[in-house]
Amino acid sequence: MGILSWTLLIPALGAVLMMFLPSRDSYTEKSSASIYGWIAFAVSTLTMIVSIFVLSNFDNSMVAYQFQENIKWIPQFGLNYHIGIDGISILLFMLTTILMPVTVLSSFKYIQKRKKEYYIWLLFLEFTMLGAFVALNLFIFYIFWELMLIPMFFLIGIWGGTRRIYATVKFVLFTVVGSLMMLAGIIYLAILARNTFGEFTFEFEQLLKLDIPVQTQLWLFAAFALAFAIKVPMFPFHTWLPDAHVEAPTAGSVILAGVLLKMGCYGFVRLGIPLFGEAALIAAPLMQTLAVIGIVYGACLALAQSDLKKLVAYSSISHLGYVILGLFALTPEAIQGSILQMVNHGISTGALFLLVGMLYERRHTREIADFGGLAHQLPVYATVFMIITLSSVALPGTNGFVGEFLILLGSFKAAWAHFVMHQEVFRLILMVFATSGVILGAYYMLWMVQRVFFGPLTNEKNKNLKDLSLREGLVLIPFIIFVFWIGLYPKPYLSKMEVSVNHYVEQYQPEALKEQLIEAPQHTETIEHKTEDVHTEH
Amino acid sequence: MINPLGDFIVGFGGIFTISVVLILFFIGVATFIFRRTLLHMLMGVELMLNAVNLSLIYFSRLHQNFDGQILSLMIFVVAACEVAVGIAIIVKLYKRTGTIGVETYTEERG
Amino acid sequence: MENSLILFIVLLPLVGAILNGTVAATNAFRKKEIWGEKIAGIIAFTAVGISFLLSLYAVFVKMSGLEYISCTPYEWISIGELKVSVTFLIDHLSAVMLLVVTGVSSVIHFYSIGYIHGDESSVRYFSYLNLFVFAMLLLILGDSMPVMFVGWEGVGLCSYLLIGFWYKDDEKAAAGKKAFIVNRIGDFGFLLGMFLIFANVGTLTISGVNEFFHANNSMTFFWTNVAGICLFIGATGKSAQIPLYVWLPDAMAGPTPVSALIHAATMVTAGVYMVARFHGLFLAAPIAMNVVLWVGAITALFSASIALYQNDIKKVLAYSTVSQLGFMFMAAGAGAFVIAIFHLMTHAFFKACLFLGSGSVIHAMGGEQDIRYMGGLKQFMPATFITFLLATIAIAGFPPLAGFFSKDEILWNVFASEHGSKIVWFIGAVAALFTAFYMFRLVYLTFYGNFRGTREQEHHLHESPKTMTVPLMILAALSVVGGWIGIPKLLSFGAIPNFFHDFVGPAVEKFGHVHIAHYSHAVEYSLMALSVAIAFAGWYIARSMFRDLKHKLPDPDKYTGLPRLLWNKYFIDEIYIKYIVDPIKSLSTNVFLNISDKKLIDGAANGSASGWNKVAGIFSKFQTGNIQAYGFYMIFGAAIAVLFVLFVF
Amino acid sequence: MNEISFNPTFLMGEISLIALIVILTLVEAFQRPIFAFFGTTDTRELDARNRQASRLASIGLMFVAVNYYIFGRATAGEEIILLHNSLKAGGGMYIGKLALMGAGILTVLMSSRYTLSQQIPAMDYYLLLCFSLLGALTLIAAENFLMIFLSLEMMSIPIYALVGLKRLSPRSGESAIKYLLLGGFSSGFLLLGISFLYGTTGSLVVSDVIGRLTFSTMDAASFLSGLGLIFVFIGLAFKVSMVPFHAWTPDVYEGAGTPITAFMSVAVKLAAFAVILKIFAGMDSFGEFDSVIGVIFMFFSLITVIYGNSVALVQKNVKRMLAYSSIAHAGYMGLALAPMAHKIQTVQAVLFYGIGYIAMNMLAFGVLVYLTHKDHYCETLDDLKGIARKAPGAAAMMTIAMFSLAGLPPAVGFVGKVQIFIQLLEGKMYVTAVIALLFSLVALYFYINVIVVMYMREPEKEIKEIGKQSLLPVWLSLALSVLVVILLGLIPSPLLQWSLKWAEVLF
Amino acid sequence: MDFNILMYFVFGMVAIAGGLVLLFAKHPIKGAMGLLVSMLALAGLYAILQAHSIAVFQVIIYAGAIMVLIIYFLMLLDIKSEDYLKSYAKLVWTGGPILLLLAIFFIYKLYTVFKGQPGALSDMSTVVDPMTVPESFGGIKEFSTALLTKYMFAFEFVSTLLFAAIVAVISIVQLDWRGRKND
Repeated sequence: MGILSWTLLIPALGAVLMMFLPSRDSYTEKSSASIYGWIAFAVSTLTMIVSIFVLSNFDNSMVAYQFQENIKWIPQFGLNYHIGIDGISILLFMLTTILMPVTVLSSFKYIQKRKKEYYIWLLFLEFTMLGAFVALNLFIFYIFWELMLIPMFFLIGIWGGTRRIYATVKFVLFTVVGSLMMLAGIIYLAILARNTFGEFTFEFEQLLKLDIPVQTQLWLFAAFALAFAIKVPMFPFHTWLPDAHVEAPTAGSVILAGVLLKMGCYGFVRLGIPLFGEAALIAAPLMQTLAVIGIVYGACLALAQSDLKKLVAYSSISHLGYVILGLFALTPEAIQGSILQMVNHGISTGALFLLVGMLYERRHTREIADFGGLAHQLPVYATVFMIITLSSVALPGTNGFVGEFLILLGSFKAAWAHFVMHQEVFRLILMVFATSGVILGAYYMLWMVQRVFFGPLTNEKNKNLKDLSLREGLVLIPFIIFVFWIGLYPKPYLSKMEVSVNHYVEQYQPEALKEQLIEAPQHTETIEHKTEDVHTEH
Repeated sequence: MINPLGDFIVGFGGIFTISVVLILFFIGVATFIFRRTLLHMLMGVELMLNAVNLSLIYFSRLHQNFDGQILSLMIFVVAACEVAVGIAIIVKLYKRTGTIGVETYTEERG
Repeated sequence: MENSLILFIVLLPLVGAILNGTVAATNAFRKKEIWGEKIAGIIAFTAVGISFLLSLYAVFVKMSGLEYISCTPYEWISIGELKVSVTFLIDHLSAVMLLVVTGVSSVIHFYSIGYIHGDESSVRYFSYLNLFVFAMLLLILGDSMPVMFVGWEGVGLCSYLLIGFWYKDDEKAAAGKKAFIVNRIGDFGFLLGMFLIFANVGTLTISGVNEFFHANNSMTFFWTNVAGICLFIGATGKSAQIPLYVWLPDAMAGPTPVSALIHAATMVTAGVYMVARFHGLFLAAPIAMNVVLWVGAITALFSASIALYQNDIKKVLAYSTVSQLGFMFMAAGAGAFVIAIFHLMTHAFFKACLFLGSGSVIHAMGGEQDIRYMGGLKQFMPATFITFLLATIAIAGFPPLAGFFSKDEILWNVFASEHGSKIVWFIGAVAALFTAFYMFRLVYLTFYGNFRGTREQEHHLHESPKTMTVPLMILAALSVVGGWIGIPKLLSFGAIPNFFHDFVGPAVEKFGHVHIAHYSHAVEYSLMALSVAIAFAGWYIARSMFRDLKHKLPDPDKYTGLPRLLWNKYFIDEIYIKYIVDPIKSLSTNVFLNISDKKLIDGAANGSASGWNKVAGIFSKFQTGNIQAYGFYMIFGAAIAVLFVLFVF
Repeated sequence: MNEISFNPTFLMGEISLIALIVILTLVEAFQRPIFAFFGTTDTRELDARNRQASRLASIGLMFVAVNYYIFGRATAGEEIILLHNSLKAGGGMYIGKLALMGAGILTVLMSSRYTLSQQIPAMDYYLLLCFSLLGALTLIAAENFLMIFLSLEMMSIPIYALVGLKRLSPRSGESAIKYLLLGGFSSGFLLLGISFLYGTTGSLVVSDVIGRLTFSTMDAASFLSGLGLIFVFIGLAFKVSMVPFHAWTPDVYEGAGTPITAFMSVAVKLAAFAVILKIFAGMDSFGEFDSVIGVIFMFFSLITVIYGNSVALVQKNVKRMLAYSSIAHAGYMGLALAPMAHKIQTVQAVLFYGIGYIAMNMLAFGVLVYLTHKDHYCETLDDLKGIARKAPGAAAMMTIAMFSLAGLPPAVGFVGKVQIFIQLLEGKMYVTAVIALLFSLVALYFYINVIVVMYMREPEKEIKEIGKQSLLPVWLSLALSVLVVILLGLIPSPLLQWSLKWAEVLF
Repeated sequence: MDFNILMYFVFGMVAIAGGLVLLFAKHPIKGAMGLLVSMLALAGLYAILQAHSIAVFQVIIYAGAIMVLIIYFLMLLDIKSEDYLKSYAKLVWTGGPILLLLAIFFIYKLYTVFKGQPGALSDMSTVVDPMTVPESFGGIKEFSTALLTKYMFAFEFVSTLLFAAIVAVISIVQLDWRGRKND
């Protein structure tokens, strides 16, 4: 069994083993038995260590999937346990494994009841998420995709806030609407594959060879896109997200924002565009429009929130709008930016949820109005919050900027190429609106910061709050490190995916756009030379 | 041997028979649906089965094999079994509630 | 041209910032000081000071004879054709900025040590201040647009942090936020411009861009101008031009040294610097140039007119800054980038001096900023008075102080340049008149006459400590002599070389040259005389009105007509809030949240769920429990099935 | 395919089952005298006798299954027609019979607890169960309409009584009479259909009938045989409870003892579906009539899916909810036939689904049985509130069952559903597929509602301890079914192959 | 007209009439009598159709045993004339017309189809000449032979079924349905 399988297996085994541990904490009463927490932490850390081996053995220069494992599973359906990883998925994969110990650690205090179950679900969730990122078989992907719901369903439903049941059921139902359509699409693809190759197959690489008529592609793309769009979530399928986030326990929110939402984007980049290239191109303006609406709309809604977590949740909608915008631009800059932005969003929004959760643990409220002037009382907390906020508003130098910048730049490039080709102004206008998101983003985040941290400390209850503890600090340090690391030196991240993305763009970029874009580099090279000349010493 | 009825049986008699079958069947159905006692309903079922028997025996005659007749014999037996079990249940129910009106037994609904 | 020296220049302030920042956070956390304001101040000042010295070394020693020196520590982003390396480049343009920034910064850092004395968060303050210098240096030295943008936003951030430095005051926090957001609006333009340029040019290095537009501009005329205007929107944000100037007056909520450093001397001039930096592009975009010119002119007049009626000492200076920035843009718009930069530099000197002076005054007044309650301060704080007065004379444009040379040249260039305009010249002249007037009004109201404040304030009046006055003196001196490096040939009759022009000129005229229309020297001289006259006129009116203030200044709330309009700053803030901010908020809450999100989308989702539940309820009514009904359903079903068959026949 | 008169190895399942019936009868008959002879009186107590009977029945049934497993395996290779076209045996039918026996064993296992707590006369109960199982076994093997009819009645008549056997509930009698009357009513339709088919083809053998039906010219014979097919469909649709022939289902499920409900919902459904497949999905197409049959299947299956899933939404009683869910599942299975592709894969899909459905539904009902004891009658959602606290294992199994029923991976329900949709999409019935998918979303809502209730709601009243009485067999049944649900979800290949073989037999 | 043919019609009509009595008679005993008449008439039809043994069984088993069972229990239950005997289910106002229309349409369709194809039934037949039939057809001997050879298994099976029914009846009769407390 390969190393990749081990990364899946360790959390799964951990969850199973924990199931057989004696249940030490009684069902409702608070108890300090956190042995489960430490076990979960150990397991997830082990996973992380193994995944770091994956990372260190990852060959940046290879286009093909690496660490492939291919075992026949259900031959009747052409269903193979086929996993592997490439530049597009490795970052998200790593994000998951790294986020997991952190979230486990962050739950120690928050979770006071039914601890064993909680950590079992958390580990199980890790298993499913990792599975979805490495799956190279559509069916496997779908299985993991659906499985992911179950732990999340329980995490929100049992350990959530007051309206947790509404939120969790809504979450499940919304997600399943899409995934059912995707299932239909997947099956249809397999049938097409059978008609073409003579046997059922769900292998990506086989399915990519299919020659699907455009009309069919559009339908299939719609089915897949619905699933992904709900998961992302894109406007107008986003309303489950705020509810789920608000009600979820902190760790749930972190995972939800950090990884689960990425699943939708990942779906687009891994499946939606490659499988239905032409349809994706036709739908690209629509998807980009929805993405831009999401950017602006999410930001506006975030502006209107009075609950911290909701605000962060809506900001997620806005941020993920950028990701989608970039993916459908189909330029290397934009796609790399999008993938990086997924990671960034996982880091910054994950950290924001953690921070809000920490505040909630202290005050048991998340109403912005209940706070004010916290900066004085919680200086370190405020500092960390500020750093993460800035990352969230994409301040240059933080991770958020690199992602957003690349996305916007790449998308604009594509939009410009379209403009030059067809005199199509629409995409340019879209880009203007998309870029305006940076204003609104700053507005709601900073306004929130102002209301929470600045001003006089008036509320009596806030006067005895304690600043971050060591454990909380440890939880947050990785986030801060990543914020600046990616912000200042993103090259290690970008280089991981460079080859893959270039190959990807090479394949799926429309010919016309490609021609339009190829002109530019040659053109710039001359410029480059000239500037070199200019620079010479006098 | 020539059967004098041959012509009639495969001609109008056949259509007549099928009509009788259908009419009896529908009467059975109507009894089942419209009469308000459990026993009437049971009898309605019997009438339906009888109608089927006629059909089977007619076709058995038409094809001149015994399959239909034997099936109809089996229907007799099954009908007997059903009636026996049915009446047992009805009697039990009657003993509990004192009525065989079908509307009594609508506690389970929704 | 690798030169890791530059790296030190840039990184030293960062190191200081991180050092102080960590300590500040720890201090606040442990409620116990590792080190206090003294050490923090020294660290901060040392970092910037060394940086300044290194800059001097780099500019005058390392760069002598070279067109530029640069240093590329690493490649930041590299995707396909997009290659953004972190390259610091000191050419003759950025050298000026570098010196101004590090120089003025060191002075102000020094001043801050005295100013911030006693504040509990002083360590944090120095950390921010250093961070600002770092960001500013990135902005100046970055050789590619993204790196420049890092600095561009970084200074915005620091401005935000420093304006809201006393965050416990809600208004100050709000002012900080406002600054950041308005800056963001500008950045939005900058970003768009950057994208547009990249999509066409394929590179983001500044020299590459300039070269492109200079040499083989394949962009259409229209889009070239659009790109220019986009970049200029960025500049209006950062440099507080119409329509994005509104943040700057509010930014005066910050500590005064901050106002001096960020909101007068350095950050706000970034826009001008940027326009100068992209002169290749702007020269190729005449309409954009015209926009720059006109916006600059209108801003200059507009904010000068507002400044006429302001009573807050810092607000007056703030509007004055806006106005002066307008002058710089006028110059830039007229194609006289050298002059713009020249004015930038001189303005940095005298405006920093003015601000620091006002800081000194405020310090003495115990926080009072309203000039109606000042007066007669000159006997209490002579050093401050003299330096303030010198700077005022400089800004008013009296020869031979720094302001005269730069402002006069601006007006001349606007008058004569092919991109210029006579009307703009006139506007500029009026603005200059206003400038002289309100500056002297400020001086007279503050330093002359009798003290109008409370007894208690009077009792506390004192000259500021040395740490504050020494920087004032330095800056005042610079305000006086700073202009002499750029004396126009015309004035010195060619005797003295125009150092500044010679130094900066090649850098900003590399990609095109703006033609100055040929007028006779007489015209030039007379215009010069006119501008001197204007300065005198301003001074005279102010003197006559405010020299010996007998009566109380009228209550601003009772103003009517034009004064009311000016006192209320043309109601621009109110208009913005009422027609832009409020609609967005109410749109978000009332339409997006309550209607579209809750009612439409969620309503549709929940409604279809509950609706279907109702349908299911109706369905379940069919399950009556009656056997006969069930039998009937079967018949009904059978009928349907049979009808399918019967209709075949 | 051989046609031989009689070969006991091919009927080993049925024969050993009859032997078990005989043994059980004898034990019941001579029990009292024997015990009286030894002077013990304890055994006359219902509890002790119940326990004894259930032990006997479960062990006996296991023996039957093992016996068939061993001997039947030899017959899996070939398929033959026995007893003058009465029965078909061998081939993949092996797996079908084993599945039914499995359902029987699970029922018997979980009954032990139930008969005790509900004071059901156990020996009669198990005897009837065995009879019904026998009927189900012969039903899937039946090769002519006579045997189909007889087996169907053999399967149903004991169930009529079994439904009424719940001593403590008067509703039980109501359910019984409902089921009996409507069952007779539907038999009428079935027989009318059979008689028409017989009339047009002159044979009762299914393959002959299907082979002789010609719809190429729409003449009187086609008319009659078309009606015949429809009526046969109606008769069978009643058994598998497709809307609108479903109406008995919830009422009867509610009134019957939970193990019986479980048995009914799976064994009857699978066996009846086997017959539907045999008649309608065979290799011989009905020519022009195919489209009509297809439309009928599509129409009824679709309204079944819609109705079942919708009404289940508003149920408070879990058994009723599962009844509606079982209606809906019948709809899904029926949908696979809508394209009328006459492909072996269609049959395979339905059979796989049916067998998987056995496991998952047995699991769901098993949990209800597990939670039901003398003082706590577990039927409604309120009864399940917070049950995860007292019985975490049972709650977990219920969760698995619900997810499987909802068709979430990796449980067997998912694989089944995928196959159904493969059939639908291959038949180019896109709209139908989408509607069916949407309603499986509706289904998800009420399935997860059960989980929500179990895990996330607080109980209204203190839940009493789960009684220890006869827990082991119930545990065994739960463990078996959960194992099957998960294993078939993860490794469905063997069952896929077997159901393919069975499908071959059905043709 | 042949007497047999006449009787065929008569028996058919009587069977229908008996059915109608069942449907309309107020008292169940009357209805049962109607059903009995119908069954006897059917027996006559069977006899004319040469299913002699079945005709006999019809009289013995159906009319004799089953109907007697039903009537016996009708008597046993001692049903007073109650509401539900006199009126019909409410469903009749909607169901009645639908059922009637369906039946009429059905039979009308039947006639039109068969009218369009006069020889349909003889075409349907699997024998060479359906008009002729051996005299021995339907005799007890041939019938028994078929039953005990070809349908031997069914015969045995149905005996098991009877056994099952006996068990079922016994188990039900032993029951007592007590009210549950929370019912």
